[in-house]
Amino acid sequence: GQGGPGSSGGDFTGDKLVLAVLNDQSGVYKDASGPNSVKAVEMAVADYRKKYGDKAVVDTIEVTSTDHQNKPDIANTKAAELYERGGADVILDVPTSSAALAVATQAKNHKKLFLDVSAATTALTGAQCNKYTFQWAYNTYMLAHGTGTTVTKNGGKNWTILYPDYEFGQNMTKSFTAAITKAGGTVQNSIPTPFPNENFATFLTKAGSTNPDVIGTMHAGGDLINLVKQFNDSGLKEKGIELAVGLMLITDIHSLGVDQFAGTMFTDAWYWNMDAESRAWADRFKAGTGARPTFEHAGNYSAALQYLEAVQAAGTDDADAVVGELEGKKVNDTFLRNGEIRARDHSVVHDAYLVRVKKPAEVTEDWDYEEIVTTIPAAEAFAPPSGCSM
Amino acid sequence: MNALLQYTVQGLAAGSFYALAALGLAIIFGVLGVVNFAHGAFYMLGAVTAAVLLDSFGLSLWWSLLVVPILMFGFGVVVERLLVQWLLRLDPLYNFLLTFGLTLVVVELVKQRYGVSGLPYELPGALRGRADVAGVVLPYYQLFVLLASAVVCALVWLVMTRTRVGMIVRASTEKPELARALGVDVGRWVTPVFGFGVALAGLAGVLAAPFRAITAEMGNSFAIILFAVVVIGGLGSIVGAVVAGFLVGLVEAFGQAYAPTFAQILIFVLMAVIILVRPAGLFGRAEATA
Amino acid sequence: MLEVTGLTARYGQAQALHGVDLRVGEGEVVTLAGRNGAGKTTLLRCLIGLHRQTGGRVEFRGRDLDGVPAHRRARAGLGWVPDDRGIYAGLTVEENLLLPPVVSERAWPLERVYETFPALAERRRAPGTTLSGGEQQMLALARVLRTGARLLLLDEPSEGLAPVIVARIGAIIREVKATGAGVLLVEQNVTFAATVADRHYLLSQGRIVEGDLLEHLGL
Amino acid sequence: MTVTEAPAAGTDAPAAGRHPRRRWILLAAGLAAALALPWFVYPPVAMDIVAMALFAIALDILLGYTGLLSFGHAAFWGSSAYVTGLIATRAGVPFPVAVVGGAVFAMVLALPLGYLSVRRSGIYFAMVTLAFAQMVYFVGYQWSDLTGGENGLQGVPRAFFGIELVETNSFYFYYAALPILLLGMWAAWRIVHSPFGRVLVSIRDNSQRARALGYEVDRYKLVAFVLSAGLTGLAGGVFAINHGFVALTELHWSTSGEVVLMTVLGGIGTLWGGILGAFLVVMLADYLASSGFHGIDLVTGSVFVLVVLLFRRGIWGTVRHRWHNRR
Amino acid sequence: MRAMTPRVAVRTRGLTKEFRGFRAVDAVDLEVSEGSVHALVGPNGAGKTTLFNLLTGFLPPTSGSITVFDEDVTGRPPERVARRGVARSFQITSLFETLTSREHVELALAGRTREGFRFWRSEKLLARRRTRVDELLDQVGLAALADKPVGLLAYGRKRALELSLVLALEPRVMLLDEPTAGMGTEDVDRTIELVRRIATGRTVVFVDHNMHVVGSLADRVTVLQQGRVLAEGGYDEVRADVRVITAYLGRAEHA
Ligand SMILES: Nc1ncnc2c1ncn2[C@@H]1O[C@H](COP(=O)(O)OP(=O)(O)OP(=O)(O)O)[C@@H](O)[C@H]1O
Ligand SMILES: Nc1ncnc2c1ncn2[C@@H]1O[C@H](COP(=O)(O)OP(=O)(O)OP(=O)(O)O)[C@@H](O)[C@H]1O
Ligand SMILES: [Mg+2]
Ligand SMILES: [Mg+2]
Repeated sequence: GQGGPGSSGGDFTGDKLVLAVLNDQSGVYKDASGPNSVKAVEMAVADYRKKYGDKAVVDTIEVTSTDHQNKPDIANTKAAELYERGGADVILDVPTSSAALAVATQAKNHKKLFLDVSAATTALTGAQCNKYTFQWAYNTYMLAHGTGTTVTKNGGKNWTILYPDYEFGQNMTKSFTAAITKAGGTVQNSIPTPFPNENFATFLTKAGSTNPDVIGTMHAGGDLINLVKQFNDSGLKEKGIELAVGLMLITDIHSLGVDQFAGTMFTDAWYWNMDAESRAWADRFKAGTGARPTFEHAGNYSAALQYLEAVQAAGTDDADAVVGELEGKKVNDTFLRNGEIRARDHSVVHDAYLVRVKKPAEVTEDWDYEEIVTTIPAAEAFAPPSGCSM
Repeated sequence: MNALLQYTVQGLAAGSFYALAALGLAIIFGVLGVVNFAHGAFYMLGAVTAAVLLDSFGLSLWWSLLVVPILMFGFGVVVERLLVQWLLRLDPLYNFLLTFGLTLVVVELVKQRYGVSGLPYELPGALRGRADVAGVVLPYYQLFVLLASAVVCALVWLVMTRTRVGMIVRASTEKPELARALGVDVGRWVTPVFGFGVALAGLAGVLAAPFRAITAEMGNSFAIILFAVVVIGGLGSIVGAVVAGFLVGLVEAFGQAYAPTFAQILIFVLMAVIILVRPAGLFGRAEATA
Repeated sequence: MLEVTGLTARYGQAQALHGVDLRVGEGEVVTLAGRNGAGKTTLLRCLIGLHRQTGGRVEFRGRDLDGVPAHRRARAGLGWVPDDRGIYAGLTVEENLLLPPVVSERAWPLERVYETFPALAERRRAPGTTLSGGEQQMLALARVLRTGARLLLLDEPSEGLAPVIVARIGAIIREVKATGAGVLLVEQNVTFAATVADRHYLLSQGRIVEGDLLEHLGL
Repeated sequence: MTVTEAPAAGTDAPAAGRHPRRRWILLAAGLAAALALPWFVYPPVAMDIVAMALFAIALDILLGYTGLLSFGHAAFWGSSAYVTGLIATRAGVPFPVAVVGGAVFAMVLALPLGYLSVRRSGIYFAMVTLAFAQMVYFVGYQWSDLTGGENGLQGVPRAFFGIELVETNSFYFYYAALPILLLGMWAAWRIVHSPFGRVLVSIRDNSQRARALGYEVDRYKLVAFVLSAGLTGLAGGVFAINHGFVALTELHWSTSGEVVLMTVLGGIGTLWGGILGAFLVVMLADYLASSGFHGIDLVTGSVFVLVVLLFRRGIWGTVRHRWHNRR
Repeated sequence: MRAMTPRVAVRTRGLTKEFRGFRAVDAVDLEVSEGSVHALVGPNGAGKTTLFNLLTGFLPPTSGSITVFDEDVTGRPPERVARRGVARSFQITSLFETLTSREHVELALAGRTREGFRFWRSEKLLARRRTRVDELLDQVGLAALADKPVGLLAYGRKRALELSLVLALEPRVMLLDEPTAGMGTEDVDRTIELVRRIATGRTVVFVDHNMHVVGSLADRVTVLQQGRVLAEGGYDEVRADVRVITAYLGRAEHA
């Protein structure tokens, strides 16, 4: 369009802003982010429009969605295509570390923005960081540190860790071990399991044989559910052994039922019912999607919103200018509490929460599954920058 | 010593699922000459159906054990009539490919309808808990699974080898035209057998429901291991499928206990060795020469 | 018992049978001879219902068979011994025998089958296809005898058989004939055919041709 | 209950092209299409199409001409991709050299795997190759120091004698890599229309008889397997360079399934069918990813089912069959 | 024609084959002299085809040895035996359904060369021997059908092609399993003629139940029964043997 009142046409490539959500629309991460992440981004666009109205620097804002099918090679091609041909100014979301790392490389090559929300690898803000890539919501350090430290301090000194034998699991185990040891506990045993895996009975027997206080599991998705079901049936719980989970999403609890998880502790980046502001947003989200948001949905909302704010401030979609606006900015929004977009490594740090899964009796409404035990301040929740040189 | 016993029980319990499902796979192969790639998907459907029945109608596990195989039988009949039957007289590879395609479709549909994070399923009260025999923990449910699978396997074996039905069913597959010309109404048998094989996979799925993650993808790796099972046991051999099913369960349990990094590879190594040493599988008949 | 009039059949574009007329009466043994590729096997497959006829009429015991599926024809009393014998590898010898349903009171009991073919009795538990070629031929024949078929359709039953066995098969055919059943015998071994048959047909390029059989074959 | 040796191709795939003139016309048309492709299709996707086409053709040497369904060709595709990527990353040689290195590795890997697999035929062969490929997958998975495990091998460079246009622009890269793939296709064509190809067909039709004629069936199958793996490797290497990175997906059984789909969709035993199949499947995946329709497997799976049920000869095979029977 | 002391072309010593305890071939000592035509007869199931399978490497023997022109070939795979100049036809027709008769013969002619591995050459390489191919096809009356895929040929034609494939291998020893089975009288006589013609200078072992064929062709006859050699000798000699008459020929043939 020729730019309505308040628009400054020439500063936007193609006279428009394109926010591209690239994620898993059909595979295992579909529920956790998937189509509803697109909805969240659209909410951010609407909120931006409402806030600035005529003063918005850009008229036409498009949100596109692309399915990477959880395949990093497709993510890679699609990212390049989005930047080159799709006119994408920013790519958002991108679950699965392998896909996210591939997209980060494309962002660097194309000098366009990439705000990752759903991938956990610390490599994005470590060895493979770059000027155009930001990690918005969480990482393996945050997950491990929160749970490992707090549970140990609460008396779970002796740990056995079960982890899926691939990079995510190995990283998580390292981070957990460090956190536990630092908090005064010990990890007696860490047992790798194949990935994916259905049958954990043997591993649980092994894990239980040393009578730990806590069994920590670093599994995710289907593997996690398998493990929890079999843990509950193994009799270890009755022996007084607790289960701590490395990475869990509210959709996991929803699908397996609260009673299977009741009492389990894990670290969450955000919870929809944690305060009035979150709840208000979650209600709007539910009105649009019929579901409650995961932290990844909220993270996408936040990332899109802050990106638009930065564009507004810069008055252009030029990537370098927008990066300049984002770097070092302190933010508070629905998702980010005490947030800071760290300039050194582009890690977005914010408060995190150690939560406990409610008992069935405590659940008062649908999706009301979590109870916040401790708020971990932003400064502690994330590791200081390391290994990143841009 | 206790650990050994413990692993053995766990291996056999895990093997129960393989044995049941592989039995269905072997019967379908034996009778229709079809290597059913979709068997893992049918196993998944069994579990998903049980979960949906529980959620929507409050149908307990006990009822599901009866109802789901019947539903799966019906589903198998539809699949056979609609798809598989057209390829029966052709190279078995065509049905392998057909069922591969079917797998993609079924898994995707379940994903679209029920999401990907899985469905909840509760163990009935009667089967909760466990016996502790001299330090070996025997969860009731694992024992139940083991027993159920053993009984079903034995029954099926008797039917296939000792009854006229079993005989007709074998003949109908090998040379369907000839069987018709000899007065056997082939069409009447092939379909129910396929349905029956599918029902067995479904039954394995129901048994797995309280024990495993119920997701659209739950059958994928399961299917590949099933192939290993039937190759080890001998394609089309009913005894072979069952024995190999339990054997693979044991290998898995002990592999996980003593060489976790290689646990997955171990099953395929076993399969490779079998192929070299006894190409037709433990209980398979050798391919005819000349 | 069997009336075939103007039967035609084709393989794709190629016509294999050009209007065959043929008749087999009760208790009659009729030979169908002809060179390789004349269409003999095709004719039998049309009769049993495995190959679709494109024209003409097949009547068995007064009933038009057009559109009747193969297994019904077998139950009506047509007993087929295919040229490749059609023995099941997945069934034991005995199961091969027991597979087809009994269709009339003429059916041979199992004991009688084993008496007549002791080689089969000996190997009753062995998989069908581990028998030698000749043994398989006997098994195929024994199998239709056990059903008590009213009309036997034999596709070159003497092929590959030892003379002593061929002679025995001749005797069995005569025995079948004596019970009132008919036999349509496709045969190249004219010497053998001559010892059992009441009448001969000669098939040449999909047609029944007139004339003396032996003369035609240059004997 | 015995496993038949019968070919997947059925009985109507002719031994070889019997129409030399039409063959040349087709070749010219195909070449023109390959040259024009990146003008119409996003160049990296165009490159994928051609690489996948060679992959499908390589598979067809086994499936269509030898009667062996390999359900584990991802092992060669993926391992060559990794080796190519590693050579390119660590040695910094021009990419064609890396690609050839990957292909050679695929052939070396195919030797032991093929030696074991060709002992079985029919449906067994499919399952055995699937299992071996799964082993290779797990090795790739565990050996993350080398392969990057889940994260894949990132940042594979596109060195090409310092010619910057090729190294940074995927349009020009397409033309730099195309000759490698065309060469591979030509090799496949040569192979199936050679005396060796004729022996393969005879093995497909009746391996016992081929032995009685003096042909060492297993050795022929092995050579076919290794050649097929080599061509697959060539394609996988180019694919890796094209994407600038290698993912575990390349080793996954779904990749094996995908290439089988391409071959079957296009038409088993036709070579041209593989090209057509690759074009359709890649374009479809590409289109669906941004169409807002989520459930690519739904489409892929349905296509599989429909093709196997209705066009067993595949698109190319059906057209050719009609053409032959026209008179 | 024959040399004074003919060499032994095929010799077996104590050759035995068991199938799960069942002895199909039982300690057979067989000697076939070079250049002779040797018939193998016997009741069904006597072990003739099994013996062929042993001689050609399609089955490994349980015990005993096989030599071809004094070279031990026991346990060698079929293609190796074939390369030693031993060729066979199959009792049950066994061809390449999608190839034409011409392509069959071309393949057979190339079987002893290494041409089959030349994946870098055009298949026209195989068509070089056109005259030889035509000659071979003509011999068995298939010239007119040379370019038809054999899947479409009638049974008798396929049998004829089997024979021409054996001929194409130019074997020193030919093993023919029931070469006339399923043929009409005319074709039988033609086949007898053909075999006689090609037998010159070659060693032939064949199985046939047609005594007419055996009588016309065989220099020597070995009668097998239940896996053992029952009798051996010239045709008339064997024919008159009482044991052979009772076990095999029966009264009908005797008359
Ligand atoms: N499946 C087929 N497709 C095409 N043509 C066929 C097929 N089967 C047979 N034919 C043709 O039909 C004709 C008759 O064949 P048929 O098998 O009935 O002959 P036959 O008299 O039984 O010969 P034989 O004595 O060799 O068994 C032959 O020309 C043959 O080539
Ligand atoms: N693979 C096998 N497994 C088990 N038994 C076998 C096998 N092959 C052959 N036999 C048995 O060995 C015996 C000899 O069989 P063979 O085929 O050699 O007989 P033959 O002399 O060729 O008979 P015919 O003249 O009927 O063809 C038969 O009793 C047969 O059942
Ligand atoms: Mg015939
Ligand atoms: Mg024989």
